[in-house]
Amino acid sequence: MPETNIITTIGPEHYLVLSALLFSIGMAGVLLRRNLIVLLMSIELMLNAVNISFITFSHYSGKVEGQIMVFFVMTIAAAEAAVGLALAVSIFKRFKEVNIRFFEHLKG
Amino acid sequence: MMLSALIFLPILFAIVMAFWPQKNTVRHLAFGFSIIQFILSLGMLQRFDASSAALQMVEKSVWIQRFGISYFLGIDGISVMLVMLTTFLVPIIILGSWNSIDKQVKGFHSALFILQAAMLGSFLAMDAILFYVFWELSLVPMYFIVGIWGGTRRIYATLKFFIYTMAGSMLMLLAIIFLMRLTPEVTGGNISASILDFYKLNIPFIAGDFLTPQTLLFFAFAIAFAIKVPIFPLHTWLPDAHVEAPTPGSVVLAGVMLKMGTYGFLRWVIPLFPEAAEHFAWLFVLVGVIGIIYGALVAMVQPDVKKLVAYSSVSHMGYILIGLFVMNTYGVNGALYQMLNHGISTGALFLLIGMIYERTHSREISKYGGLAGVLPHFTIAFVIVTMSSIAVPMTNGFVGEFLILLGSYAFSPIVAAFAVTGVVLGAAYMLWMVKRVFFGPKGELITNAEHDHAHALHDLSAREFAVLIPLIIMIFWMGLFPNHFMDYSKASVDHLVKNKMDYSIPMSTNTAQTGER
Amino acid sequence: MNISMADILLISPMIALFLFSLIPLTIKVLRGNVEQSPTATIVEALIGLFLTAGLLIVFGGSGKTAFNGQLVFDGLTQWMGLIAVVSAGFSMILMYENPATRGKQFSELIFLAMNSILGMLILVSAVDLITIFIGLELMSLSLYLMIAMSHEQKISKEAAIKYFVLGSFASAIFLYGVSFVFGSAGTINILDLMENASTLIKTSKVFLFGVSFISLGFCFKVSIAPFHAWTPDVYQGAPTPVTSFMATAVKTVSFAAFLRVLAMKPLIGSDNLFLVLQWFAVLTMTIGNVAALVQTNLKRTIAYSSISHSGYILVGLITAGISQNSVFAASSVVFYLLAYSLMTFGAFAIVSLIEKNENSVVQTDDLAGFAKNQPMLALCLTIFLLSLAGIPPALGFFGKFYLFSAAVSEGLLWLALWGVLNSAIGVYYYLRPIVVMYMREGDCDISDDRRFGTTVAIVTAALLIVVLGIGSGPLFEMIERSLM
Amino acid sequence: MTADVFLFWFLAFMTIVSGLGVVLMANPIYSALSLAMTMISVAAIFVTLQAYFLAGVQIIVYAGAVMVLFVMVLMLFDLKHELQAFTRGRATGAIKIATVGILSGLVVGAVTIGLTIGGKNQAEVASATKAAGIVDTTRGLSEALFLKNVFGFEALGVLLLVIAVGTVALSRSKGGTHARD
Amino acid sequence: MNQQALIAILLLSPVVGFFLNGLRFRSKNYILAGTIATLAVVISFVCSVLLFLDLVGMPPEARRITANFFEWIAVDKFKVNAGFVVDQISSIMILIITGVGALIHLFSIGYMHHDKGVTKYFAYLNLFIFNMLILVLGDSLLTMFVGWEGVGLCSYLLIGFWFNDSAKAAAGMKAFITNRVGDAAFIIGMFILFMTFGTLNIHELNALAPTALEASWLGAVTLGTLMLFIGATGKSAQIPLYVWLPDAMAGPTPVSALIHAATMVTAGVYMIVRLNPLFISAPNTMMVVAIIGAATAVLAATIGLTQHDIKKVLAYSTVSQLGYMFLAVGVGAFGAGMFHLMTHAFFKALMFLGSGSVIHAMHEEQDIRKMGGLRKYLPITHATFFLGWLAIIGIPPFAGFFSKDEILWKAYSSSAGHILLWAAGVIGAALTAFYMTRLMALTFWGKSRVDKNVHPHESPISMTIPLIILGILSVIGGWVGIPHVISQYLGEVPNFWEHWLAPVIRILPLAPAEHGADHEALEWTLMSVSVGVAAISAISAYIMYTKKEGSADRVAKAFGPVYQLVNKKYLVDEAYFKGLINPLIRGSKNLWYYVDVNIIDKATYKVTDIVRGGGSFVKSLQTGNMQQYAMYIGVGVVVALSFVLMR
Repeated sequence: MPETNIITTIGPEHYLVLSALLFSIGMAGVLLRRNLIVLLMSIELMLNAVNISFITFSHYSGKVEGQIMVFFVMTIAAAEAAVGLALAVSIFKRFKEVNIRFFEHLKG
Repeated sequence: MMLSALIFLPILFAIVMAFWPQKNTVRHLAFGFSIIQFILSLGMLQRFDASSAALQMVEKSVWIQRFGISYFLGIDGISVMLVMLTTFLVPIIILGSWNSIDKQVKGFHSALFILQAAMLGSFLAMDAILFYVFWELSLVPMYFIVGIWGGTRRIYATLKFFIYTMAGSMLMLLAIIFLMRLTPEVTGGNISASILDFYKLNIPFIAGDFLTPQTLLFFAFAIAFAIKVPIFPLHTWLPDAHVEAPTPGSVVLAGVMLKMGTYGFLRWVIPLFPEAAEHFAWLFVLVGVIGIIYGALVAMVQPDVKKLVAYSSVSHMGYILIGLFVMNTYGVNGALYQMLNHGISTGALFLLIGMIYERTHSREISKYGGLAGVLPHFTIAFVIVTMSSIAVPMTNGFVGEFLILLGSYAFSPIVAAFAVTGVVLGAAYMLWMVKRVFFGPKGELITNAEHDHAHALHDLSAREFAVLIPLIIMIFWMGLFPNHFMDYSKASVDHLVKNKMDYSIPMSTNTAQTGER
Repeated sequence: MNISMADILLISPMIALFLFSLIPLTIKVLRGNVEQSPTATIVEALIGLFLTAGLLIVFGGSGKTAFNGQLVFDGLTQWMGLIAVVSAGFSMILMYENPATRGKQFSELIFLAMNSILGMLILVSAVDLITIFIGLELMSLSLYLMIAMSHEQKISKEAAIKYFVLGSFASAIFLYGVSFVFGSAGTINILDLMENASTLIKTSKVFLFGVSFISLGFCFKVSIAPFHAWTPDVYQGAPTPVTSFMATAVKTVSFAAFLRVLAMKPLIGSDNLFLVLQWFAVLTMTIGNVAALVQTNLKRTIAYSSISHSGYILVGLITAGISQNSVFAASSVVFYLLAYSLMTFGAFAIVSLIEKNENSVVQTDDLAGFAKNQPMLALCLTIFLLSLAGIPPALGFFGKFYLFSAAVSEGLLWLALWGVLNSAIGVYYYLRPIVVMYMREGDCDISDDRRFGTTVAIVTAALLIVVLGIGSGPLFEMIERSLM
Repeated sequence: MTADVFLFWFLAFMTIVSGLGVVLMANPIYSALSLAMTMISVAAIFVTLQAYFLAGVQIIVYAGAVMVLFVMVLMLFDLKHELQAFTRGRATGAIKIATVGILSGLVVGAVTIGLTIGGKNQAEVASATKAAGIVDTTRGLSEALFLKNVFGFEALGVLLLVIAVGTVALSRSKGGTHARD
Repeated sequence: MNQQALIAILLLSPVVGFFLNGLRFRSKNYILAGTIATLAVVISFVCSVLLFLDLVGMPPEARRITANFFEWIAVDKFKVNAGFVVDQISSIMILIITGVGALIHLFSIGYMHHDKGVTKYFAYLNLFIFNMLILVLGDSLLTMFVGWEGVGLCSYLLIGFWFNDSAKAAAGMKAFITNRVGDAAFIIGMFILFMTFGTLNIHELNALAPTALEASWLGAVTLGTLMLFIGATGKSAQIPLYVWLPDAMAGPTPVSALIHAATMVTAGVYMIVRLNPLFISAPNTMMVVAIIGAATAVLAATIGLTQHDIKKVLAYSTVSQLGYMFLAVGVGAFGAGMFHLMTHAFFKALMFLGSGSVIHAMHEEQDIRKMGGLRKYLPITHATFFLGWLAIIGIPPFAGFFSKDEILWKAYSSSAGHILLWAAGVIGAALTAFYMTRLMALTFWGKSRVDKNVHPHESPISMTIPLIILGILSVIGGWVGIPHVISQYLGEVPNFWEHWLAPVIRILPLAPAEHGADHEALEWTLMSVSVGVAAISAISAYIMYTKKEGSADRVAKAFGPVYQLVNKKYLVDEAYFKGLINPLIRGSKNLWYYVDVNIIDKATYKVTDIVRGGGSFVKSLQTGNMQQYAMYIGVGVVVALSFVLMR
């Protein structure tokens, strides 16, 4: 195999690194943001990273199942978002606040 | 079926007791049940063939086939007298606690019967897991007996008791599992938890190397039993448990439960790990000696009568430990005999202390004094039991203690020289206590009681006589005619001692002898 | 590729469950959004569960696969499914009688619960990573909603949101792992993966990572330290019946799926992953036990205890993962889960009985006097706690015995050693409620409401613990045979 | 540098930047907009990977439905400003960032040195890419979805129903807003 | 009657008496109780006499009656029977025990009639007789040990008979515990012998005893016999374990007479005599025995000089006389030891009973400084006491003279003897004469110092009869063993004593140097020296305490600190307390406090604390912040992955 230039030759690694970076960004969001809604968004970011990974593998291995999985993941992500937001709403109704700093009654 | 009946009858009794409708006849019922149980055990004794070292009245049926665990009961010389001791003490305990247990009477007697079943089970089980089940099960009723009917610091004491014992036995469970894993070598492929298969195991042992299987397994078992015995320095749960336990609890604890530990050494540890036992015998003899002296010294300065007796148990159990680990016929016979003696005499002491506590509601030695003038019968009983406890000849204590010391002398004269100090110290702490409690001018409690008619001190009642007289008879019977009792165990002990390295209990397959049908 | 009748029959338990879950809701809709009597709802639901269980018994253990090998119905499915259905059914009885769950939206709650069970059934039968994921999500999402629907005013919402956020976070990690496994191995069917997992794990870092991510995702679900942190908070905050639901059924099926993944023996090639899991097991046992020691809230204590039990079970899973013949270890895990579910259910059920209203908090010290007022229930709680502590002859002891036997036979002596040492620590906090109940003066009692169902469930569980404990041999053999 | 190479780098850049935007923007609305941007970028990446159907679904479901939900909820809360957008605490912050950094490093390392695709190693993969050609994705997808993965599909249906019922029930739930009686 | 049955009756008769009285111990009917008890002992005495006569009827070498009742302990090779043997030695002992015992029982009826616990008292006395009989009859060391401990127990009970007095109860306890120290050594001695010879049967042991002397200190026989001797020092109140005996005077006076003078305390001597072949094989032990005996004889006598309590004087006198006996057996004069044992039993019992009579008359007053001139009030007591006095100071032909002279002669002439031992004996004799005369003088003679409220009166007849009988025995008791030097002038009166004991006693050869012709002259010389010294000493005491009032005090002042030291019994008790008992108690308290409470329990708590600390730590990690939790997950993932990667 000839020497390949990592800038000019785009391979699966590139996509996977991209996915990894996006996943990490999402994770950082979950770890660092205090707003509940933004937290949920960060989770969506992570799921998107997963999707990129699936599609990449699907493409490079020529297996269509990867796309099915992405389809499922998207559906579930949507459902999660719905549940998450519903919870956020009910929490907001209760605490008048979506900063997770205020949900620390259960501890110890 | 005899042995099963011995174990399961009390459980049945406990259930009946729990649902017995009449409150005021519970005690009578319990007493009747315990007498039935005692008579049953006498029947067992009558069928027991003392001349054989074999397991008798064997009952064996599959319990958990997958692990080779069986419902395997048997009795031999090592356990027969302990079984008798258990069934003998329970009626006495029930009678002795007639007035002292006044709340949740049904619950108490149920717990007592379950405890009896568990104790008998541990003496009769010849399957490691079955043994473990009974061993652990015995903790639960005791835990409740101390925790519910105990003194002011009962919760602390009962938790300490439970957790100490539990912590030890957990290691034993692991060791049992490990041993079971080894059994296919000797059974031809099947896993087994039967003690007979365990005995066949040849567990590798290298003297210098601590991390050999036999050494580790030996200690896993030994620590479990050592805590129960208890041997120095694992003894601190005992004084607390004894002091806080109600009288019947103390009696069972001292009388039978501690024996489960020494019995465990004799049944499981020494025959299973003979090389390790021999190699580390010095260690156990050493802690035994320390226990004797330490227990006696600490007992001497206790301000509380019950605690004093508790520490005296530590001292006495030190003797038994020495007797077991010198591993000669004198020591082991003596130890086995001393187990019975300790059960009788310490049990009686606790009963007596209970009786006096019922009257004065104090166990502080310094508050007593001059009791002999007020309660002469009580005093006589107490002094007799004291003499048994300090091993005056013609009482039971002497025979056991003498044989143990003889065995220890055969093991090493130095050990005997140190152990014999217990003879002096034992007399010192007991007589000093007797002097302070019974003799001298009348103490605070006595004078108070004399001024207060409501709390006047009455001498022993008929019931209390009935409690004490069997014990006192036993004290002298066992002291004067030890052969009547020792003959049952000699064959087994000889077998054990002579075949130290290659021990296996023969199992009498003669059904006529087992008395199964 | 066509769907045959056989496939439908195999999933008939799920279908039945789904259909029955619709009944109360449909009735409610038909009655114009008016709740029918909760009794009717629970009866319908329980009938559905019975039917499901029956169908599971009939069709569950055949060993057949359905839907192109996405689902498998073998002994593990059957046993874990049954444990889940039974313990979930018990928990639903609690829901019926607990003030925090009974009431206006009971039929919705039951609908969610039954669909959560549906998710569980999918989870235990799935052999396809993505189907596992779907089952997991169906189960979890219903659960988040169930927790949030509590009538309790303050902490249940917090519990729900915590569970939700962390659960989604873990799901993402799990999915990431699935994508790696898919990418590196080209398949996500566990049965296919089993064939070349041991070579792949050596050659492909991505596959290794994928397996690790998946394992860690499961670790979250079954609350293995350090992924356990949600457990005490959520268990405490959720309404007690839901906690019981989570602690028993959910944990059981999560372990079932975890077991399936580990049973493909990915660990054989990677000693380190195996070592990491061992350390996690040790950490879990320790954290669960020592933290439970300092708790005052009864629910939280049991929650921590459940964490430590996860640690014990993980020992079994590891054993199953590394042993040549994983059936023994797997059976011990199933057995332990059975025992664990019964005991934990019982403990939570008692808590549920004691709760006076939806906001009441039960501290351990509040139990004082319980034995005097409710001797029967106190005895049952004692049995549960002693069984949790591993005192023979209760079921919990035999669970531990089988588990540690398996571990010892595979040379995992140190894990077993650690396990037994932890059990000794555990004894302390299991005894504390007993101490308080029996040995302290107080006036703890159950609330005056009718609590018949719960009581029956508790007594049944207690009896099962004792009876199955003594008769554990045949039961274990049965499990082992069916897992062969 | 060919067009698709440029496109990849551009889209990668867009994805990362907008992704960072989600996390770093203090105002949640901006975060939401960044998220929409990310999703569109990801959809475009799908296109470069010839997953056209999913690219469409991505736009519709994510950028459409989900984002609308997010924005709606944000507007419902009417959060003007946020006092503390990020967690405080140096030690935990450092650990968190380090965790994320190491994790990404580990994964990047793994995909660059130990990659196999479909059970084949990298060299095989590189050659396989050319051989694979373009699959008729939509048809293949539908077959895979409705025949092979029908169970999952149905299960998702159930899931969606559950979510629908559950969220409605939750929003109607009285608990947590006022006492029951 | 069959001899075994006789032995059984001999043993059981006191037991029956014990139960008859013991079961109705609260009865105050002293006549009934006393009659039962005395009859029981009299029956035993009759049996003893019959047995003795049987023995006499046997040929000298076969004088041995055994009775095996049952097998007591039998474990492996260790077999001990409840077996009893009546032979030359034990037959004398049982005669003394039952004979003197019966007299003392009789005396007690009168002495104890006013006591509330009289029935209990007689029960104890009978129990004592029973145990003492077991001690002397036991055919093995272990059987002997049964009685050995049994008499200790009875002694404990009787010393502490008036238990309401704390000091008396303490005295009983002290006696028992001190005895236990000896008993512990005794047990070890038994082990050594059993391990060496494989038996504890006395007859077999004696037969197996090596004929060669054992020179090594660590030889089995030497060690074994030394241990037994330590046991004997406990029971027979020798240095260093003699301290309990003076305190034992807290018991009723007849008890002191019976137990602490006539019978129990001589058990040690008896034991050594029984085992004489064994002891002879161990010359080192013999030397120790002799030295301890001599030292005790002198030491106790010096203390006796300064005591004011009539019973204390007698007690120290007993210790001193026991020292003589040990001196005798230590130099190999076993016959002499036994002889002195018997005569001492007579005159010391007499003197104790006499003192009892005095105390009884003085209404429980025991301080001799408050007596004086009692001769006219208590004529019989005085007369009998006088005979005892003559016997003890060794005036011929009273009993004490013969036995003491025999001992002194053997101490000098035996191969195991030494002139220093003889000298110690003579000093002891002089001191004995002095303090006994002092006692007589202060009690019976001189001016009356009796308190005016006290009206002394002679005791009733039940008390005086035993006094008279014992008085007679004190006179004639020595005539059975008149030494050859004297008897050759009395018409060759045979020495019954030596003939009787000869078959069972191994005799050390005389020192070779003493085989000369001046043997007889030397014996006469030594005899006259000791008698002379005793006489001078007695006369000086007489003068000092009756004629020259106050001279005693001047002497005491002259000796100053030495007097104080002796008066305070050389501070031995205090030293024991300071050096042994108090440190032991203090140490035990520390042991309890530091080891049990502070080390073991603390260690347990430490473990608990560590576990709880771990719990609190985990608790503190559980902050409630879900991002913290997410961080744990992240960290977990990172750690796991890093670890996995590093394979």
